[in-house]
Amino acid sequence: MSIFEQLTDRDHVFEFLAPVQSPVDVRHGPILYLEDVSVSFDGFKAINNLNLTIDDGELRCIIGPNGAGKTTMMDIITGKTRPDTGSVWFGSRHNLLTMNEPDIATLGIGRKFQKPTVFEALTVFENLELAMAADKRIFPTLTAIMKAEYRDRIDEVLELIGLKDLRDRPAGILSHGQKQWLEIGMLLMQKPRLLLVDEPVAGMTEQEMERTAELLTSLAGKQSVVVVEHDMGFVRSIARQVTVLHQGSVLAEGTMDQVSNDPEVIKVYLGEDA
Amino acid sequence: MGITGSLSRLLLVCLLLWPAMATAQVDDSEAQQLLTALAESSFAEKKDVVNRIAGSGDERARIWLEAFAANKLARIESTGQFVIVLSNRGRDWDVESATTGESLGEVSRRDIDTIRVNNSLRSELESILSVIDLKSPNEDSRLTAARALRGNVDDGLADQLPDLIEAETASDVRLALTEALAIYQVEEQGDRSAVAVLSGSLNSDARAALQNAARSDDPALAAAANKALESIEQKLKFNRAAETLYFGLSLGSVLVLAAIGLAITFGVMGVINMAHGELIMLGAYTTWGMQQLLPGQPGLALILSIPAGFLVAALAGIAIERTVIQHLKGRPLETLLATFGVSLILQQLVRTVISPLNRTVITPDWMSGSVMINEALSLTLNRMYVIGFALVVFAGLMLIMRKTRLGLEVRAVTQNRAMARSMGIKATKVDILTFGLGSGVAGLAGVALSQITNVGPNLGQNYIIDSFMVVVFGGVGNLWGTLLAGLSLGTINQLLEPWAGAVLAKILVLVFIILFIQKRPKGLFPQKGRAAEG
Amino acid sequence: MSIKKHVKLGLSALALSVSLNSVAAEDPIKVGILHSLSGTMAISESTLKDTMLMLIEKQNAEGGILGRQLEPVVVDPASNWPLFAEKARELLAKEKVDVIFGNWTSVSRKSVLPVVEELNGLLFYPVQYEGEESSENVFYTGAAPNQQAIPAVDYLMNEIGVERWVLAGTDYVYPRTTNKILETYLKDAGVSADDIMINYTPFGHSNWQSIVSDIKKFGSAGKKTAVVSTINGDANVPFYRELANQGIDAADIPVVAFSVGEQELSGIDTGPLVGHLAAWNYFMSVDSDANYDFIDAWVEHTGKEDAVTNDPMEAHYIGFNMYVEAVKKAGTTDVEAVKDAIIGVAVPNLTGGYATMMPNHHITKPVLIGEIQDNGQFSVVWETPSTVAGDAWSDFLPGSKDLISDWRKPMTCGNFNVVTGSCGGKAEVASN
Amino acid sequence: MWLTRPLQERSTQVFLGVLFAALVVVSALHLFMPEDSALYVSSYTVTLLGKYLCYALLAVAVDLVWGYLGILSLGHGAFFALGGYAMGMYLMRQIGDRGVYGHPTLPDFMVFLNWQELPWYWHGFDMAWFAFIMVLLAPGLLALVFGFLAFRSRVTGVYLSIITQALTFALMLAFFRNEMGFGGNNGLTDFKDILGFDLRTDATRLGLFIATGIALAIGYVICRGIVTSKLGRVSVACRDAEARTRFLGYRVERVQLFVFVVSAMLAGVAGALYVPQVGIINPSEFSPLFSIEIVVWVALGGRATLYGAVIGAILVNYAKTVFTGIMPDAWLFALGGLFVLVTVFLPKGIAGLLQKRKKAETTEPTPAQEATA
Repeated sequence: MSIFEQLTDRDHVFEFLAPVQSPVDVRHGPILYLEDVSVSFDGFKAINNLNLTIDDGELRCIIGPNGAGKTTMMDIITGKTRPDTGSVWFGSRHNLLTMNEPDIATLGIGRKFQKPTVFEALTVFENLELAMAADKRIFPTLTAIMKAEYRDRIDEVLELIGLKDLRDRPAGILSHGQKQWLEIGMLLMQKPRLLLVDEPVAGMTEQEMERTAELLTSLAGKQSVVVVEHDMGFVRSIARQVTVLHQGSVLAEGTMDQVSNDPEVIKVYLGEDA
Repeated sequence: MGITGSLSRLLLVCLLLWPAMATAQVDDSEAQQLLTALAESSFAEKKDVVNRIAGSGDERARIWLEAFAANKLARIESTGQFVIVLSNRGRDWDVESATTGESLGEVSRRDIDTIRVNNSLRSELESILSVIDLKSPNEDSRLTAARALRGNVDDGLADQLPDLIEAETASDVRLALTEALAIYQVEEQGDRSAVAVLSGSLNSDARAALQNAARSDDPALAAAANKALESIEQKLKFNRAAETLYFGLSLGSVLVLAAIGLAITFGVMGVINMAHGELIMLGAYTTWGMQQLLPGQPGLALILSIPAGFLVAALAGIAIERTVIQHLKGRPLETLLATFGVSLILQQLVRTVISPLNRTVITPDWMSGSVMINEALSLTLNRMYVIGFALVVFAGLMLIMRKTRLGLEVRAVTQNRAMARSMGIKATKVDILTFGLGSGVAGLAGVALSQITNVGPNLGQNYIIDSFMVVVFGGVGNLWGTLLAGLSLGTINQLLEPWAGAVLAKILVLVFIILFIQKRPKGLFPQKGRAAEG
Repeated sequence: MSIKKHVKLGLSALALSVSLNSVAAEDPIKVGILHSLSGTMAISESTLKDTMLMLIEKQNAEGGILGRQLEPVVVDPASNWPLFAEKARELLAKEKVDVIFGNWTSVSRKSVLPVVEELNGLLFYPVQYEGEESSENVFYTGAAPNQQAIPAVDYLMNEIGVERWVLAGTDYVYPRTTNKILETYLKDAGVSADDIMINYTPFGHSNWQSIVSDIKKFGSAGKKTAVVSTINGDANVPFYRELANQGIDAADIPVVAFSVGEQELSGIDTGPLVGHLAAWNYFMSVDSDANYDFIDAWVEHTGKEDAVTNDPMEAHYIGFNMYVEAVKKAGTTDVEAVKDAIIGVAVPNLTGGYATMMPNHHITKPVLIGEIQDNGQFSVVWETPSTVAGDAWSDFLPGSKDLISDWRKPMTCGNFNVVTGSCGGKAEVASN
Repeated sequence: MWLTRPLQERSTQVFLGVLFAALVVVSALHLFMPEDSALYVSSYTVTLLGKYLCYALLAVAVDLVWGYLGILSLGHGAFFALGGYAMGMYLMRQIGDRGVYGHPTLPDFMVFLNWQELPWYWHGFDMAWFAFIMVLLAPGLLALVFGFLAFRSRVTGVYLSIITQALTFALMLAFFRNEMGFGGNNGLTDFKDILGFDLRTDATRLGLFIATGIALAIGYVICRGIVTSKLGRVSVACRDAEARTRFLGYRVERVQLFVFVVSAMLAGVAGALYVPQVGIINPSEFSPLFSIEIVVWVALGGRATLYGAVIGAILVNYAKTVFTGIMPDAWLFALGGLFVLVTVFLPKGIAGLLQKRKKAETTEPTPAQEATA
């Protein structure tokens, strides 16, 4: 609105008068807010008028058949892909569409890729060190020194993800599951407000899965977590709210039971599985 | 004006009496004496001697004069005998007697004194012969003769021209003669009416005449000349634009030829082949080799070397692929280094095996010279052939990629190697064929380039960077992109050259590309979809 | 040239370098040969190396100099300019050679110059060059601009009646300087500025279309036009091709080239070039017994029936013989002695005359104009009545017209300024 | 502190130890050995070694960007040459009126191409400090602008390599032009003295040799400091998984830019030290061939190990010196063969061989990651 309107609008709060706030403004509930988002690659609509709201501290599972647009959605949130239309807000004051990946990451959105990507040439410890929340500009990074507190924090996480004894081995030698864990660990080091976790348990053993489940549930509350997963069992074990994506838009939303009884969903999935 | 009055008068004699004199023959002593005079007089005096020979009406005169013009008329030091040199290579020359025409076998160079000729004499001889040709029954030779006359007419001849024009049947010959006469009239007599004749002409001599006239102190004449020049300038403008465009296209087509092979190996296979330039070089050397194999038939050799060049380069390419590149799958930067090493080796190989010197590749007659659209715009033939060749090659590649099994498999393999494999496509086989194809096309480029530039060890180096620029600019993996990029870069370069100069033009184009890549990292026509990622 | 040969040479060179730093009086006279045998310049320079080897062989067969045999020391600066300086240092400091014959390009000479002066060596430079240099330690046996460019222009102006000039060259110092000189010379001769067209192209320029068509336009203005070409090496083939294809023949617009010799022609289809000109101080076609003998020796040495000779080879021939004479005259290979002795030495050249070493370390040469023939040879159409003495400092450049060079005592100055009356290069003189 | 960290490392200590030992020994042999003894090191050899050290520093600079950042620059010769020209211009100005024309300010080549006054960009180069700053600034700025454009638009991998090549090629053409006022093809030469020391004395040569050695040491420590810092690990991260690094909140393009510029400046310094020792700088240093040759030194020595680069540079150039002496024709065969063999059979270079004995160092890129680089 124009300056004049601002002056006449008695409810208007000028920037300099506004109270100091945490970077992410969640006073009005949702921490992530997608509205009418659409994107298409050479004509193919990957995301189609997607509307999605994640509340602060929520743990949300997103399921859907292949090509439902799950990964594309994450790309949009993390700034890798720009949607053709729609808006994406982080809290009520950060328009993610105006930011690039690093900004979004530093703002507090962590992402775990579908295919685990860790820095294979670096040791497990170094992987976590790089992920650690810190001043990530050039010179601070150049002059950064490993303080004891950092080391403790990293070791904590190492403990948590059970890679303590591989601490100083190059990440390249880790098994698939271990890489998954390491990547989750890197997410934790980032201390994000919102975690986007893409297929965390692919290639994990039963008990690894359980631990992952515990971990993710324990995170919820402090941080908001969005899990994309195929494994229904896993989803059932952690999910409170479930969103079903189909052909780039929300097909159904609700608790696991509601969703799994939804005729639409059944049709889609039977269409897939049967 | 070249021809002296005395000469032309003599000429008129022989012109008018030519048929009658054709059979005449001076006796050998006189011939000997004429030739001696030719041999011993200074360049200045030689002119008169030439005239005397021409005037003598001896049927051998023409042979002598032509030999003389071609630097083939000589005298044997020891015997003083006059000879015509048949082959003048090496240390012993093959000669025949100038007077009797009998062969005298090989004579050592030390013993031969060629009778010296120089440019002005040569052009003089040309006009003499052309005047003689005006009477020839063959229309083409009449035309060339008439055209040659423009700017070379003198008083004596001028008097005769009207009759000649009258007698002339062929319209274009007549036109040429009329212009020749008009030029004379404008230049020598400042005849204003003649200006009108020239006003339409794009001939450079005509223009020259007008320009001189424009400088003349007769204001009326100057004005008329200026007016004529203006109308000519109008025509010229258009022609020059067309010319520049043509230059641009021909340079572009060279770039396309050089780059198109790369567009396949780099664009489709993702292999950085720094030895691409040397594959081009191989193609060029094949052409040279062919011409060595078929001496005297450069044209045939050239045509044969199209398949030959393709094969040689393709085989070399496949060899490279098998020995080096296949070991470096998925490591483009290493491939770049390795193939660069290969290029060094190939260059040095050519230097040591063949020669560090450039090789002579002869341009066949049907490719040399130019087609005259009009007097001001003529398109060089060799370039025209190259443009055509480039387009043919491009079309051929398009067909292969679009319509053949190979093309299909290639695209499949590039899209998703593993998947293609599982569908029973032999990825290795495809690699070999693709790389062979790309390299072969490079060979074709070499064949074409041999007609334009040096065939030497450095041939490849001069084109490798440009080729990469074209491919990257056009968008990797897109043949259309390469075509468009090549042609446009060529044209841009030629447009810049006149005001920026050759060096700056090249630099500007390079900088332009560098900046363009910043704006659009994937080039003019980027590959779309997931295949392009990473 | 075969690898074998080089292995042999190399090994001998190696053997030498092993016997380091120990030169007694009766050891052979070491002749350093500093020509690129690899890289871009190998084309031109490797033949000069072979020429030197041939000359040395011959001299040794005749018993060497002062009873001492000559021993070639061949190194390869690989067409890399800094490497020239390094190799020159190797020759002088490590191999302790008595004299160096070498270099082709100006830049390589410039890079060697400080080394030769510092270590007080002798260098014979065999290629036509831009002048503007006179070093106490360098002998210029190639042509200076006044021994090639200016006579050629005179010929065109007086014999052919050229009134309009295109000065086309590759963009480096030799053409730049030569064209500067010619420009001034032509203007002094009353040629107006708009009758002179100057054009520069990069090394190895291959797309001559627009330039040639410009020349064509420039030439169609009603005045006799000629092209003075200082185009270098590889760029010539496409240039002449384009000329031929655009139908410019020698009769309309003759091209006189300063860098195109027999060797360059051997890479060109000369058919369409007949009648175009070149200016040199020697042509293979020159009709003199000395020349025929030289050619025979060369053919025999290379074993190639079609081997060609050219101007820089003659320069080496002259330079080498001058050195031989000078050493004989001085009775020693001591550099200082030879430097003094060589001035005034006269030896026969291959064109049937004599070449004399001038006090400015340039030599006297006849200037020949040749027309290209279809057999890749030149036929001489004109030559200077007498030999011309090389001019180190051009009279047509403002910077150098006041400079002269005289290395005889007492002057011993390479750039004496006749106006300030001082030796310009010396530090204590601030000339301005 | 990041610069001192390397000094505690064993590998760096060894490297510096060897380097300084070499410097001392060579100088000692040069100064105190009698000319005729077999151990005497001639000034010729000293300069030669000095040249090798310049190349070594250049190689280290290239290894920094290629080995640790995965950016294969085929244009580092350009930065080297720019540094060289900056130094060359200073040395030209030092000649003063001792040029052949005795002109007080104009270099000879300007006089005889009758330039009237000094082009603006030649001003200031008569002052050492200015010239030496330009040695860093000229390459630095070029790298900054070029890198900014390239990295911002995420031009990496092969594309980057190709346009870096185009960059140096364009610069070569530009410097060949005489209008540029850098002496065209002849370049800058016939230098007299540097900082008042006569370039033609052995003492000065020895000095330059030692200076180069020290520069190499410093350069090595700087690079080592960077790669052992967290930033070093980040660059490796950029090399191996660019996207991931972004999602961790690092501005990849800035990391790349920073390291690239540092590397360019080091190359510049190498060039600056090279020029007074070889006595000439001309556009051929810009030739793409040279730039690619540098890369192969690094490849031979072993990437992402800095000291490998040094080994590679010295080995190849020594080989070159020997070869061009013994069998000139064979040199290009040898060089070409080297390219092929190293890349195909020795991807980790000589350092890789050495490490086979020790335990594998962790910052080595594996072929798989190379594909993504």
